[in-house]
Amino acid sequence: MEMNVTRRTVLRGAGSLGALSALIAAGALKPAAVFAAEWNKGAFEARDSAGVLKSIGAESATENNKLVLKVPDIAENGAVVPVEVVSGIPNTTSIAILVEKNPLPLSAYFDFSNGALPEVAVRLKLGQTSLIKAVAKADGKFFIAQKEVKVTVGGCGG
Amino acid sequence: MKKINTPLLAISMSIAAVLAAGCATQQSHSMHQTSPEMIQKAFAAMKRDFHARAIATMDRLDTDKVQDVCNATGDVPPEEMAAKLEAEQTATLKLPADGNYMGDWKAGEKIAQSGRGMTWRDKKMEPEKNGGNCYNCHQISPQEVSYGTIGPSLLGFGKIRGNTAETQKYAYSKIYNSKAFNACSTMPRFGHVGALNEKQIKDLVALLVDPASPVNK
Amino acid sequence: MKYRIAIMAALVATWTGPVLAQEKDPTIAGIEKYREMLGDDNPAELYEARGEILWKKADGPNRVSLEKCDLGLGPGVVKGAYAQSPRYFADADRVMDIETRINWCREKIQGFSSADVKKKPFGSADKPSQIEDLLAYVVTASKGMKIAPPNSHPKEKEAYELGKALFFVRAGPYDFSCASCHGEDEKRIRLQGLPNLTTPRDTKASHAAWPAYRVSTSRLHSMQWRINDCYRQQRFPEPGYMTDSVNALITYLAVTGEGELYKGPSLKR
Amino acid sequence: MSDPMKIRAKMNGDVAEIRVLMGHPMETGQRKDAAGKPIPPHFIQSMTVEVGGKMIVDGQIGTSVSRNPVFGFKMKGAKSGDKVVISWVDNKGDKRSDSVAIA
Repeated sequence: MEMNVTRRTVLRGAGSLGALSALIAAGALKPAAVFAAEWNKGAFEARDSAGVLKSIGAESATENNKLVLKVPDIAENGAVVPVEVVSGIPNTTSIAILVEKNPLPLSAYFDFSNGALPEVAVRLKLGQTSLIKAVAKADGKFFIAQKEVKVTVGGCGG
Repeated sequence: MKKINTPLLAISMSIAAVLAAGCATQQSHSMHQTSPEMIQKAFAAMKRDFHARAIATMDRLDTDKVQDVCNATGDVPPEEMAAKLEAEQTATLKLPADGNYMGDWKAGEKIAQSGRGMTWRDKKMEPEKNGGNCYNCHQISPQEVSYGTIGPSLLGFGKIRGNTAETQKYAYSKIYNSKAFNACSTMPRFGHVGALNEKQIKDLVALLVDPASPVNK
Repeated sequence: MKYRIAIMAALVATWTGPVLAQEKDPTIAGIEKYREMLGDDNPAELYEARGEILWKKADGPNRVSLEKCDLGLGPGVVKGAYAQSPRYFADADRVMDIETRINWCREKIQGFSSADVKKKPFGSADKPSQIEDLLAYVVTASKGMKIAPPNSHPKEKEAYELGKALFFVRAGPYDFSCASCHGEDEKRIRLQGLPNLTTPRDTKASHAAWPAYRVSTSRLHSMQWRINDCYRQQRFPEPGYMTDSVNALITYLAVTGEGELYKGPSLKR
Repeated sequence: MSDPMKIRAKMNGDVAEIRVLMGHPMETGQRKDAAGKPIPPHFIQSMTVEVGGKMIVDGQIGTSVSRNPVFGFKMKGAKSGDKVVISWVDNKGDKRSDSVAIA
């Protein structure tokens, strides 16, 4: 929690930033170091889905049809694949999105609070045809949904 | 070229129109004919405004007879003229000396997938590195859903025609020089211009004709 | 001919299936869903924002902004100028597309050299070019306005005719013309639909969508680039940037596509 | 210098819809340049959305998010005129904050 407050302050880039800037300038804190503690390095650097799920505590996630993952079945280009996740599971507080076949599968992890609906739209890179997995956390339990997106060859290829 | 037999042209155009109406795969370009004067102006403009880059040299704007006739007739040459052109192009066919037309369909699939080669981004003429651009225009293997529709579907090519020496020779010849069969075909003359070599064309023939190829499954 | 008819008959036979199936082709339906989900959020807006700053910035050897640039509707008028391009400019005595005209202003007003503006007009994802930023700003100011190139001055008509001729002439090792890919309805390369640019229907939709941000290259592409890259794929020598040939083709497309409301810059594959 | 974000925020009934477009290369670290040298990773790691002074979304981001990222969120309890502040920080410590009022 302590770390979280610090990070939010820095993110806002105003107000009480002064003290922290001084620390950074003095070399006591490198910006990356400040956020690395908060950014879940273990989860984002895990090389497979199982590793990611373990890092976020979701290895026993169960399927639930109230967790809706909306993806195109086929993408014209893997560089931008629109993905939407909507959780209808009561008390959902977090959503994570994974691209199984990417070298680093965890794409994003969101915590929702203060009236935010547990849903998000993002655009992801897919190196190849892959399963997309959405994980939701509600009341301390984890739920999972997955769908495949087929990445096609596009353009003349010259 | 400037003196086109009008009645003949009209007839061939109406034939083409009938075919176009009945068949989505006919190369039925919109009936368009550029005047000799405008063709001349277009080439003069390109020769003034374009420049050589890497292997894409200015002599690529020097047209051959096929291009001249197709340009002058809006891709619908009078039948006699088309037949003459096709005969001339047939005479340029270089078929494999060993009489064998079939290569490896798996290698053929890779060539069919690739659209590489012959552009100003390519430093050298290296047919062995070139692709056939096939999927850009044709449906081929059922597994590849990303295929173009400028050319006809080739799904089941060998199955429909049979794996005969004649089918193999036809496929080889068509890839080598499409204009031997249809004077103003949209398809490039891959062998004729040296974009693909003998081995590559054989591999493509195998992709189309070999009973083991997914095309014929 | 007999032979061709025979082949044609065979093709009709083999095509009955796929043609019927095409109406509900799951691949095409999937691609449509992909495009729909992609939505409207377009990184071209980032170009536009940079372009606006650049347009108003005192720049070049002369340290002046482009705010007095005449894009065809009078000095300083940006709104709607793109929708009424290409057009003939008496001061340059030639037909210019909007990109050519912006660069003309950069030369004549800001004092950049001709070599400067032609140096690297097509940027990369990491390094967008200044002209692409400026272009995004200028074209966005025509959003929702009717595409109406004047096509009345003799040189405008001449450019249209030349562009049309250029569109159809076949040359190069692959015997291609622009019409080889853009001459028929409902065709595609791979899964990308090919507008038939010989008819108003498709040309309207197509022309009203350029320039476009492509997600596959992560950058904004101009019409100058579009023509350039088509010729690369046609295996032709390279058309010179902003030359009369390229501007003639753009004129042909704009006139063929006139009457549509401008919707660009769009988001493409 | 990073591009300003494009933020759209509007009320749809009692739900505020917020969409943001960020200018960022989102370099994965997996690619190589023309000379074959690996291109170092450069990507947004954290982002937050605040509405009316309260954090509603606290996000952590990885390299699989596309170049020039786009995110869409929704919330209840906001009203037209509320200030939306979106901020990001990347792995090199570069950061940016932009704001808009809900339409």
